[in-house]
Amino acid sequence: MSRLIAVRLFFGALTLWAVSLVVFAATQALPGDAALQILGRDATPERVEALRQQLSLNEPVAVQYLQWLQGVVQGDLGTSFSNRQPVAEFLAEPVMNSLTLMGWAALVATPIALFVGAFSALRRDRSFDHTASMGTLVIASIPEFVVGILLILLLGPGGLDLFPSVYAREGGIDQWILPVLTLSLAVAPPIVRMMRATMIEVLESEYVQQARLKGMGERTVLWRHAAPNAIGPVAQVVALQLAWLAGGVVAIEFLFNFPGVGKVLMDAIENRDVPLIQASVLLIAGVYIVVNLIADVIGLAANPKVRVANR
Amino acid sequence: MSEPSTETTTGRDRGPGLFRTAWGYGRTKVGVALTGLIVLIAVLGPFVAPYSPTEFVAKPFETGVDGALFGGDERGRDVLTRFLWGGWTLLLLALASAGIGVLAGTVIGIIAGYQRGWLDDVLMRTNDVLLAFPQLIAALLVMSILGPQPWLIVAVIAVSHMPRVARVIREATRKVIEQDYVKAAEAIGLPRHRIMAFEILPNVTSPLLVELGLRLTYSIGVVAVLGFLGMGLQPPTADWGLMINENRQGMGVQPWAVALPVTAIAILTIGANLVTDGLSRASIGIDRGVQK
Amino acid sequence: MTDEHSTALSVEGLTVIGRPSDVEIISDVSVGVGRGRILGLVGESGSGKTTLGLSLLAHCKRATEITSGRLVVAGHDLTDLDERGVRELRGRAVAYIPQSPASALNPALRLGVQLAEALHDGSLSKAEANARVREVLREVALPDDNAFLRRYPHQLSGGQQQRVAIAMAFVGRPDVIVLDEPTTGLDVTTQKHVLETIRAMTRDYGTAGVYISHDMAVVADLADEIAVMYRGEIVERGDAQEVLSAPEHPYTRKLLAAVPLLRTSGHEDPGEGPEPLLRVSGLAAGYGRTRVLEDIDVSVSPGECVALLGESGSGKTTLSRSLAGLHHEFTGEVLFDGAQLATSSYRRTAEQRRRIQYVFQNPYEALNPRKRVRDQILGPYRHLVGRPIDADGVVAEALEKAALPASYADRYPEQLSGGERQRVCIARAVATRPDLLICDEITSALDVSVQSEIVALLRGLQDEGMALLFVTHNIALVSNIAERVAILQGGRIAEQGTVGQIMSAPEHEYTRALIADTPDFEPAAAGG
Amino acid sequence: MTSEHNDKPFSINPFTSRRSVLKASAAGAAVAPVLVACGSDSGSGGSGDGEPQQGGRLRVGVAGGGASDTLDAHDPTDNVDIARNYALYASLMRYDYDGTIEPYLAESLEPEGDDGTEWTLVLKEGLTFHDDSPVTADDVVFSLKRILDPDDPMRGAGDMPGVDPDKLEAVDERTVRIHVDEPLVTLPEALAEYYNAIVPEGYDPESPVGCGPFKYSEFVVGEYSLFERHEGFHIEDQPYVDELEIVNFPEDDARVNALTSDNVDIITQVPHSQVSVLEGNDSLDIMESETGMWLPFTMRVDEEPFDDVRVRQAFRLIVDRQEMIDQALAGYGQVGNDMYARMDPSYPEDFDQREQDIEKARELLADAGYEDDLEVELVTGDISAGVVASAEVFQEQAREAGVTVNLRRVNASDYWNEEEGFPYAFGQDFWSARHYITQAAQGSVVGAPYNETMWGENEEWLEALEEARTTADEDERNELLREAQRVEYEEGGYIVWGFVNLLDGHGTHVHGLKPAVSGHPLGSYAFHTMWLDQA
Repeated sequence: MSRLIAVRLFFGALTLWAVSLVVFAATQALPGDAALQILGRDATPERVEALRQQLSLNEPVAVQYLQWLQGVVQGDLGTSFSNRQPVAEFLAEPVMNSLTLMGWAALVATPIALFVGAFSALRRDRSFDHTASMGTLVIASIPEFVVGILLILLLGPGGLDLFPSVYAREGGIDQWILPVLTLSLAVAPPIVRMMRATMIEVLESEYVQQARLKGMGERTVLWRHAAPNAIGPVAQVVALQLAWLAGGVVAIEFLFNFPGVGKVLMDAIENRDVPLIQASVLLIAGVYIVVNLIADVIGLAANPKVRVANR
Repeated sequence: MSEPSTETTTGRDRGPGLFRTAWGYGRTKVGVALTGLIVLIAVLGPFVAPYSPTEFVAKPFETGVDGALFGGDERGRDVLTRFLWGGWTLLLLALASAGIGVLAGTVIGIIAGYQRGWLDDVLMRTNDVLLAFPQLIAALLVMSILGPQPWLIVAVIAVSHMPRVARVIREATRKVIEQDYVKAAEAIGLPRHRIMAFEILPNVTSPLLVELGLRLTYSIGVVAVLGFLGMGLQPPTADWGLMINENRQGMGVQPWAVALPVTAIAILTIGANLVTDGLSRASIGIDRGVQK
Repeated sequence: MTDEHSTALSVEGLTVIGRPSDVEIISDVSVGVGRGRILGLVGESGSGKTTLGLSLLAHCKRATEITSGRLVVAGHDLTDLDERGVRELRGRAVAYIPQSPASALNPALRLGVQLAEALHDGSLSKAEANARVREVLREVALPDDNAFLRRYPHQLSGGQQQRVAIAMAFVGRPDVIVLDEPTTGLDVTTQKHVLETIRAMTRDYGTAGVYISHDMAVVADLADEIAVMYRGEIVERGDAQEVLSAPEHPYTRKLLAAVPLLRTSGHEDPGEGPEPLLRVSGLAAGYGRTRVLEDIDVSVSPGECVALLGESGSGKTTLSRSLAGLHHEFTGEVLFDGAQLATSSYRRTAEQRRRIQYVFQNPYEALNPRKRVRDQILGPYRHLVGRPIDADGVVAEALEKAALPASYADRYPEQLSGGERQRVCIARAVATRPDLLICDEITSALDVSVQSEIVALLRGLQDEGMALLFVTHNIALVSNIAERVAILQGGRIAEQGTVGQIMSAPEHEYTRALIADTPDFEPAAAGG
Repeated sequence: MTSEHNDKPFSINPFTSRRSVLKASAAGAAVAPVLVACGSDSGSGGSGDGEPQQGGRLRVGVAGGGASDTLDAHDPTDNVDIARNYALYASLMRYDYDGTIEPYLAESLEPEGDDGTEWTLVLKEGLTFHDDSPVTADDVVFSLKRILDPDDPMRGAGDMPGVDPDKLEAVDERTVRIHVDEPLVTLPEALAEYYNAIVPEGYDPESPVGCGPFKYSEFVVGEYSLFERHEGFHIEDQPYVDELEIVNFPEDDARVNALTSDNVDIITQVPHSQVSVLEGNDSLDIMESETGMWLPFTMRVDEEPFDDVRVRQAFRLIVDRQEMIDQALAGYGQVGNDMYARMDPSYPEDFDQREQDIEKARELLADAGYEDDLEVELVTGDISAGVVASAEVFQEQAREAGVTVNLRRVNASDYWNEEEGFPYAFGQDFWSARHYITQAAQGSVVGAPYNETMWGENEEWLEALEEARTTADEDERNELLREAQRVEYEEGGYIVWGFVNLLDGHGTHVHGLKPAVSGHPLGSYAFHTMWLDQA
């Protein structure tokens, strides 16, 4: 078990490294001279050359990569081109904002989704189940930014005018509602469906039937026999959805003008701010990989059968 | 010698196929209707549009203009016209990227699933690395480097679908090759590529179709979101995703320019997903039927 | 206990229907069992026997419903009780032993918990309950220490899991116990022990048993009374000896006739055959570092049927697949018609591949569901023999050999029954006119009545000069079809010789145990 | 983000009197009432005017801002930097609302002799920095030296070619003598730039001390800054408000929201799409400022097909200027006549207004050998609001003339990158209002930093310009400039289709706002003149 986890961790680290390579290579391929970009129309040959030195742009690419990687490992993500601030420092707040946003979305979505899923399973093929199944199917279909816009059209200033549609620094707590709602709606459907499917699978399993045949009460059947077997797969899906959030948050932050990593990434792309692009992509991919890894480990830990079946 | 079987030898009808079974679900019909509606708009739209998509008929974000039912967009072009023009690009890009991605993923999935060994390992590890990238982030990264171009959008989305499809098809292939008819073909020495093409492929069509549906739905989403983020098709193309991006500023004044494409995308994806769901329900039923 | 023959279970006119189709799954069934006695409920797949078994606990699977009938267990009519009342009785008045303990034991709960909760008797203290659990564990010959109680199901062997399931059923001292094919998947020796345990427990506890099985031989061994189910109805019911010796219903007769009987005498000595077609010597095989087969010497002469007998895990499938070129990790001499066979089918000549054909165990998996029967047969033919001049003729001939009408050529596998599928598999194999047919447990996935037809078909093929390598775990079958037999145990050949020798005078201890443990019955009127 | 480096406000020739400017603008046929209003002294802000009231905190939402925010007096780049700069610092000269240059910290700035190589500057009396220390000639010398430091030249250095930092001389407490190696008639323009502000000796941007209307209190990069009233500001009673808060708003929606929800009192640059939102609100007003800011198309006169003058002329005739304004600027702009430097006294108001003439354009193109088959690439980018839009409108208009325009969109930060191909055969740009000579120096003459049309090689034009440069007499110089402009009007590489109007939004409780032509919002961020209704 612990060996298996170690193997996963190793592969996770390997993947992260591969991602770092891809990100670096990709940003190297960006057209234009970084120094020229930073200086923009203020560029004079002397200033450009000085900056090139400063950014070690004259070094071979491999050296640049190693320097960059070394920095990344030590938490030094370089200096932003556009604001000449250390990237790590600059990213701290957006990262916290994004994590808070994701955290709220997870906190709102998960319990409701678990409840709806479990209740659907218990009410299988009844009207609640049908409604929930159709509802999740429909919501899951729509791209999340479309969900966001629909919410804005409906609840935002143009519609019922209940909540603000853009984030502003001095805005109140109500400006969190639409982004959190959008992300929650994006995250919840797969959890609902997985919860329902797993609960049904477990409730239909022979061991639950056997528990019933032993004369166990419904409550015991549900909590002692069914629930522990449903936790594993559901926890995995929850973790996978959280991982998805890492990437999915970009469009939502862009839509709501929310000052998180996704917004930083979009701005950085707009400004061709290479260190910032590198750092935010690496960060998002990193969160994605790590949470996926956690999902993996949960899957391993929760299910003794998986433990045996996985080589 | 041996007398005819006493089992029910009356020639049972062959069970209905995947499509017929899927069609049996109400949701499939609704899905086909919704998808059909949007496809119709997207395909026929350009022919019935009242204006040219780049013609100016109103002031920017002007509503209540004679001859422009839904008013003007951020430049004063006819919103209805641009809406009617803006669908086929989205559909085409989504279809192409889903098609190519599923095709490539299927080939990889079948090869990896069937060949096993180092090839499987290499393919699947590469897959893992590709999967480690959130789809949208990968697309954004590439678009920002090479600049948004239609073929690139297709390529990036296709590539991001590939590992996901490959994973599913590999699992399906694994299940198929445990079946003895594949071994039967091996025993008589049927070449591997023919086994993959004629024994395995026909038997993974159900997950394949479901995957195609899923990937198509997802492609629509990604193409649209790229347009929305300004990393998809470029102005002055009339494109639903781009329309949302362009006209989002005027949402309070002129909601149509956003509401129309947003609704169309929503209906399209809901429809496609309903069909996919019907297919997947049908395929689960059919697979169960085959096994007893 | 109470009067030995008082009725513990009495069912009258029980009908269960499926929703929403309203089809009757079992109709108007009436049975009764006395204390300390066992009723054998026999039927083939789809006969409704499992539905009946579950309904005895007033349990219905999803989308099924008891619509009429009385169901009296130890004096309580379950159909009159509410859910809570039924629950009270379950485990204590009536208990259930499932077919597959591996899936019926909760993987997430320790054995101790699962056993103790089955008691659910509020009047017992924790210590008393614990003592009772230990007691019943001892009775089914399992350890009763704490370490064992703390185990999870997946840490037990199949036999142990089944014993736990039995212990769980008996822990509440039920009046009636329902056993649903509890020995499926166990080897004969383990099966024998489990059956003995069940027999002893019902007797000791004075429990009425309902034993559900498709295996007439097992039921004959165990049951006091037999009820035969066919398409949801009980077609015949009576004292075990009477039913076995004088079956009244034609279905019962057919069922009995189909059961292969263990013949321990009356075999002809085939004598020295001609030069062997296939000669295997010193074969060893494995997966990676695991050795599965060692030192295998077998030979098959033309027109001869050689049986390879072994239980699951003995390596018999690995051996047959090695011979077919499907398992590559083997060493040793494998001569076919004098020429060494390559390990992989791909490195064998087309002619070799044509002459050795393989029939798989599970006909539900051996046919490509997307191809018509015609293409299933023509595929190998085209590949190994060449493009046929008269394709229809080839198909018709192959189907005829498998005793199927030519009209089947246009069907898809899903339009065929299990037996028909297996015939198509055989047709596919014989279409290329092979010299050696390797049959890997080809009857085990089929109902007994179909089994016997397939065996008859194979005999016919053998008569036409085809050699057979018949791989099976069923010793009774072997005694009926093979001329020579090799007994595999743990990857080695324990014993081999002519069927006559082995069946009448087994030398190896394992063979002797095998013959002794196989349930058998004397069918006075069987075969008629 | 748009780059702001060439966003220098409208500048004016030192030898021009204020009157001639007024005359010029009044004569302008295209000048709308707002501009006239700005010429008068009536404030445009708020509902009523009346006596300015003291006190309160003015909260201003400014478009732009971000992680690169700075308080350095000499290195502001972004809009919000500029706003803060106007609050914190003051320059020697200042552009008035109508674009004339007035002394600000200076009492006078006079050239010695005719050629403008020697200048004498006298400071006003009693000026103080935020720390109450007096503003002296030494501080001026320090400031100019900091700007001109050859090792680390600041932005303003480019405006003062030939000013030798070593020859700056503090004659007495209030007098500085400036020596220029070659004639520099544009020195007052340069010294009026906000980024050439006066700072105390030993200035450190970490503790930003200046002599502007407000003094530093708080500053959070990328978010906001807070200032307090500078009691010693040199204009009496000003500033009126006690505190000034400047908040970053890079996003249009957020900025408008902040205003409508009363989180701020004023916002700059109301997006056209939101005008109706503010108009529908009784407690909000919009101030529209006509400016001299222009968003030209640039055609390189040395590259095909634009090396043929007929093609350039045809392209100028393709443009429907009013449609351009209506569609690209939502009507918030004024029609242009292919001439820039609109506020320059030499601006040729009398040139015929060029109108769309597709037939003529087709003829010219046919003459040049392009009959219905001309295909050009127009390089565009989101460098300023309306730029991409105008490219799209042009694309549409060109279609009528049988010209296929393919748009290539370049990232804003890369737009002036040579690796992207700048200067483009056919591109775009945006410029603030400048006077003709200064503008030509920036964008037209050979060796100009943004020589995007390569027009400067034209000898006839160059000759007139060169002569004007060294001509001290105003009328004579203007005559020469009109000669140059005539050539450029006929043959030049710019298509100047219009000038941009700026829209600022404010609550009706804010007064003292006046539009300015500079192109900077809020009357060039004239915070010191603004006041709030005190309850």
